Amino acid sequence: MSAQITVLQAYNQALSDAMSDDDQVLVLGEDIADPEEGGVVGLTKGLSTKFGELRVRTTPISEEAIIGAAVGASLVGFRPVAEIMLMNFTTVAMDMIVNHAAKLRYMSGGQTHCPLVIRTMTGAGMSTGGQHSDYYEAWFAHTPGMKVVCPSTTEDAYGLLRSAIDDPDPVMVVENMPIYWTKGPKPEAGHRVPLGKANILSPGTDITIVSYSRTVLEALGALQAISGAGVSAEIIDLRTVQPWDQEAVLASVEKTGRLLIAHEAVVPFGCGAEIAAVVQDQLFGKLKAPVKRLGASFNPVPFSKPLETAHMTDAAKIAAAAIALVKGE
Amino acid sequence: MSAQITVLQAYNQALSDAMSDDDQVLVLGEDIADPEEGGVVGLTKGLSTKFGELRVRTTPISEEAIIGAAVGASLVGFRPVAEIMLMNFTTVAMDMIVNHAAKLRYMSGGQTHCPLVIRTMTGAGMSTGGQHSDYYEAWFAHTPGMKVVCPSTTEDAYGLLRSAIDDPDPVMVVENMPIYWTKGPKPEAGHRVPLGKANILSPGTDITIVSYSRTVLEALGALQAISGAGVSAEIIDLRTVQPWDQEAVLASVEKTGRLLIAHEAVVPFGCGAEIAAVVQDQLFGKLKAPVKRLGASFNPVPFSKPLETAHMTDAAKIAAAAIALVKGE
Amino acid sequence: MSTNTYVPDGPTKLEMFRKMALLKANDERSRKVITTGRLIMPYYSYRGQEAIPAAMGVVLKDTDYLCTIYRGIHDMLAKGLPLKSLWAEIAGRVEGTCKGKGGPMHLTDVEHGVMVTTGIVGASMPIANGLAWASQLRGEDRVAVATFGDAASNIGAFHEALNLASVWKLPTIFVCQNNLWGEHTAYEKSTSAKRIADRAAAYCMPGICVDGNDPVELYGAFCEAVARARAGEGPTLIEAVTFRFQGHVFGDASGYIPKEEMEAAKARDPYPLFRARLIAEAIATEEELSAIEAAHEASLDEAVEFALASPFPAAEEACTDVYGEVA
Amino acid sequence: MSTNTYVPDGPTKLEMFRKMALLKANDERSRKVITTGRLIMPYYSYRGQEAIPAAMGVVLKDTDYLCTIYRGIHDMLAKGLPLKSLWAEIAGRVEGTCKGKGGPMHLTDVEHGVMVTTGIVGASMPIANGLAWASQLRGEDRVAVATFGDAASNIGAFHEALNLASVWKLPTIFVCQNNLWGEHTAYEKSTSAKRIADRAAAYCMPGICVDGNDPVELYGAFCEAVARARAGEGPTLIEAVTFRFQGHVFGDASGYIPKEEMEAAKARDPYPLFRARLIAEAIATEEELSAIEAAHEASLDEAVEFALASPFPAAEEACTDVYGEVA
Ligand SMILES: Cc1ncc(C[n+]2csc(CCOP(=O)(O)OP(=O)(O)O)c2C)c(N)n1
Ligand SMILES: Cc1ncc(C[n+]2csc(CCOP(=O)(O)OP(=O)(O)O)c2C)c(N)n1
Ligand SMILES: [Mg+2]
Ligand SMILES: [Mg+2]
Repeated sequence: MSAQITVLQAYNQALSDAMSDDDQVLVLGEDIADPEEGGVVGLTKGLSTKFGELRVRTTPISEEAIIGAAVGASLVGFRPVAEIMLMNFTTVAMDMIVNHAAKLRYMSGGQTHCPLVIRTMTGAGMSTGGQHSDYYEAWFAHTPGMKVVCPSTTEDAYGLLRSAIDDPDPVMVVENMPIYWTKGPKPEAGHRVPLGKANILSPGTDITIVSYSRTVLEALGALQAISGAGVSAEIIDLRTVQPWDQEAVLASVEKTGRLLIAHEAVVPFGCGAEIAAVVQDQLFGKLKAPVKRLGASFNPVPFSKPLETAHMTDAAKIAAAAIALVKGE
Repeated sequence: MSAQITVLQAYNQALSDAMSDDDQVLVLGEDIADPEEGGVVGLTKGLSTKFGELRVRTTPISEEAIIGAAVGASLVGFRPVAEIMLMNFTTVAMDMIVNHAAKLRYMSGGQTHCPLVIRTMTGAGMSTGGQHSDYYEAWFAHTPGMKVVCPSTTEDAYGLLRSAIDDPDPVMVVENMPIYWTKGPKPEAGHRVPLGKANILSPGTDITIVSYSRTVLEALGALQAISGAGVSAEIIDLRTVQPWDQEAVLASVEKTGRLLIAHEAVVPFGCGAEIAAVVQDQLFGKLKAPVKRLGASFNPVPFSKPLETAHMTDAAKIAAAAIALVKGE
Repeated sequence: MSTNTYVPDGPTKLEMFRKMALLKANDERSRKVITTGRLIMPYYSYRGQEAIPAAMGVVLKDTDYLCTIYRGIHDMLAKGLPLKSLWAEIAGRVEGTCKGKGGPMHLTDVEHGVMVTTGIVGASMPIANGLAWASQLRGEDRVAVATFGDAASNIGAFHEALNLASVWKLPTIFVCQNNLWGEHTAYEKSTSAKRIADRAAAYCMPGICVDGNDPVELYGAFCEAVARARAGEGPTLIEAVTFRFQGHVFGDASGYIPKEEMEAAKARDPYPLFRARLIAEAIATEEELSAIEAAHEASLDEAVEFALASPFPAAEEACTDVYGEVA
Repeated sequence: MSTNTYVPDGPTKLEMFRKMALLKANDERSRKVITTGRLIMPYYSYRGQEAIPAAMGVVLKDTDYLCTIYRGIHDMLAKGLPLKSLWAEIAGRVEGTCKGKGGPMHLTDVEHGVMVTTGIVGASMPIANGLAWASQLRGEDRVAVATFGDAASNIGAFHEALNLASVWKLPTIFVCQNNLWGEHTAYEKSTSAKRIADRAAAYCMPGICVDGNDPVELYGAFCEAVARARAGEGPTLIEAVTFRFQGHVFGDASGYIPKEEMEAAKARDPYPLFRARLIAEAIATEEELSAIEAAHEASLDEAVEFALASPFPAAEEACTDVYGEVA
């Protein structure tokens, strides 16, 4: 077996390699330098020691100032990677993200652009309650000028973050916190995963299951139950939510005739809606069943463990929905 | 013809009547009191003179503080109506809206709740450029705990705002600025339009056109061209986007077999996606054509007039799309 | 500073001690129960900061409002949140004050004026203004207290809230518990003001800096601020300088805090100091104080047992309390 | 204040006048052209505030960065934005500096360091910090200026930006053009500080309050702040007290401003005062100044004509410049 590292280490390695390869890459955020132990989960550990505290800079708790600094530096050629510790805290930096980072290329008529990355972690399952685990990727996917990626493996964590840093426009990297400590193959140095390209994880013929972020692992976890029921599922890790890989999804659903979309965000007005809307349009008359969506129940994330579990999308729910869709229940 | 007033006057009247009927209703926002001429468009004119500057309170330019004050007062029984002047400025108050107003009922286990209203205006067509006319209703519709209404007429402006003020939970009222000066029937005092109930504006048999806010007027404007092409369109004003009236939409589409959704927000990951996703699911096998969506092109709102026009959803585009959908082009 | 104006009498001092003892015992018990694995939650220890809410608690009334933060269980207990409601909540049980939905970062207890607990840095302040506005509108003399940390004074919400409170002359009291660290980051690295209290001047608001480990000084500051607020004279910013003896969150060994700094801080632990002072001032005997401590331990035994015996909510409860009934 | 350290010489004063004259003429022309219906745009007149950017303009270099706001065309012109690029932009034409996509609230002109123009109150400041950080990282002596209004000093972004600039010792200069009104709201009703410059103390940053109608005082303040920034000594907050002679936006008759206040302000109109001063100080003759004014009018004739003759962008342009090419 090849060398294994955690998803967290993959992100760290990607930042370190990007900073080595290009001295215009910067990292900023709360607690991220080494005197602060490289962040609350140690994801940026070692960077400031290697690259100095001017390039790897701990900030005050001022998310607007953080993204503002990233925007400003990016306008003149730097490639800042700003950390917004948790996705719920993007709510205090929305103006800088949506009205500025995403729009400056357009509003300047292409004179400037913002090659910056916003890394943020989130995800339910750790009993952190209502303000620490939301998935808001649909907001940013709805924002012209933004790109959004949601890695689920060590190789994608590395490869998508590297591509995000290379990208000439603002990219939000949504990191799932509960899978930081999951291990996987150590990515090769310099590995890239192109933005907008999905990954077909398991080929199948009866149903396509599209997912991203941690929910991909739940979908994989559902595979055995699904095939046990005699159903052959094709599992697609979307990897990038904006722009998403329509070609790959359409090709798969054209083949299977059925689509289940599963994500961690709440269902209504979530990213699954866009995928469903496009697929029903493009494959009208070719579907064997309606496109179905799975996601968290429509409520804030509850604290109490049984409620949090009930709220979340898991392998069992995915298996049940996939089997029902194929068996026509 | 019955008495006519503008949409702007309808909002003003609703606030005035609500404040007369219930002394727990408060109004706050930038420039809104009478020494400040009742707001930049005079929408709140007369209120502070009638109800005093303690209940109708001009604020500093501090949107987090504005929504925070509304949240706090609402927790103990007041019904604050907070104005965020333009929808783009909700970006600096997102934390208060999303993490607090929308969640406090849930997180407190029902001990408290936030009966507050957020009024905000927006809409392209007035050459205000990239940061003054966005539609973000999809963000809030994706937020459990929030309700979102988008009036398009004098009666709905009045009736939805009154219902929003009555409602026990946070409601965002998205006001279209370009139609403020459009006239319509003067609503009866005390008129209510229930949240979540759509309005069928013109019955038809070939296609259902679902819309809300200013785009409804464009849909109505498209009617003649549509019927001129021999197509019978049923036009539905959704009025409330969260919760939206699935029953009415499904009943209509079940009858017509075709659905076109038109809104002013950009298409990808917009509210049209949710409606399309639900309809293709609930009416699988009953549709004569794929559900189609129309909205602004996927870019920030441009300043230059011809670009702004090209960007927007108008009657001509709606007519063309509706006819094409029915005629099968 | 005019702390001389308000001097606590013996019974008040004893009451402050009683609160401090409760808070300290509760913190220690929390960490112990987490260590045994019987509670799973993010826990933000307030050990070292007990004097601040203890003084606040004796000055405020039940009807006054409190908005606090993730590191705020000491504030809530001092304000009157019952131990059993607290423990059942942090155990995620139906008998918790929020039926288990809120958890340790989102406790509410309307009965005792604990209105909001937030996990978002800075968010306690704008909401407290709204409660203060309500009080002002109703002509009541209730005050609204927002507590927050030193690093929170760098976020926009702090600025907007203090400015609004000042121009609206709200009865809001902003209580900064300056423990000199924000997560892993030292004060100087994130905060440009020498003193948080200095920032009050930017809002033409009185700013009081007090020793956050001295209940007597704190009492004076709270009395002064509360009197001003109740008299309709507007808000006050209180900076209480203290220290956080544990990591930011349970499990964090605070390796980033220099050893000497931590040791020096612990040498000024407000609890043994105030305990000794009460005995020296003959306000209470060693036995009396030990009895208080023992009583708290007994209440904690009871609360923990109660909490862990309380049932978990049914799965369907996940989807309720999202919206209310429309009349 | 140490404005004595930096005193403009005659040619510098004349250059400031030249800029003021350009700005004033441009404002008057803008309103005139809008009145004729040949331009449709939201227009935020800066009439009365010309001295501030005029002084800034002679102190800054082309390579310095500027982040300004909707009411910022004076700032941009003073920084070097060519009239033709401006006028074609506000007319929404392809030859506009942003190809017509930005419009009057979102001009950029990288060549002259006009990096960002924002319509969001407060947003110029955090971005200017990023440009200043870039300068610091590259060891350049460029400074970044953020301009904003008095009422903008009440929004969170102001606070976060000033704090960050201070702890990072950035070469950012925060220039508050205090025209005493924010839209329809008077200063005192929204701003709790007596002086905006007082707020600098909250960040241990120098705060300079100057007469925003006096180019000479302004020159001193800018020189001082720029020198400090170039020397790596960190940011400065400059408050320039001035007035807005027109409504908030074109079409607003500013009925909410007391007549006497407006009249008193107009009596201190910086333009005729500075003009008279140059003549009194024998720096220029009436004829020379008139010639400057006439030249500006001629340039404006040309720019307006150029703009209105420039084609509108093709409809397809609406969808370009959203994303760049991925390498
Ligand atoms: C807006 C926001 N940003 C970041 C965080 C993450 N965070 C939680 S506590 C904390 C440190 C706060 O420090 P301080 O205000 O001094 O309070 P203390 O924890 O020391 O009591 C941070 C950065 C957050 N909760 N909210
Ligand atoms: C975040 C935000 N809130 C509100 C507005 C609406 N608005 C535009 S200008 C303005 C007044 C600003 O006043 P000031 O900062 O004094 O600048 P001035 O216009 O006087 O130059 C307001 C409230 C906005 N653009 N952005
Ligand atoms: Mg702290
Ligand atoms: Mg102003």
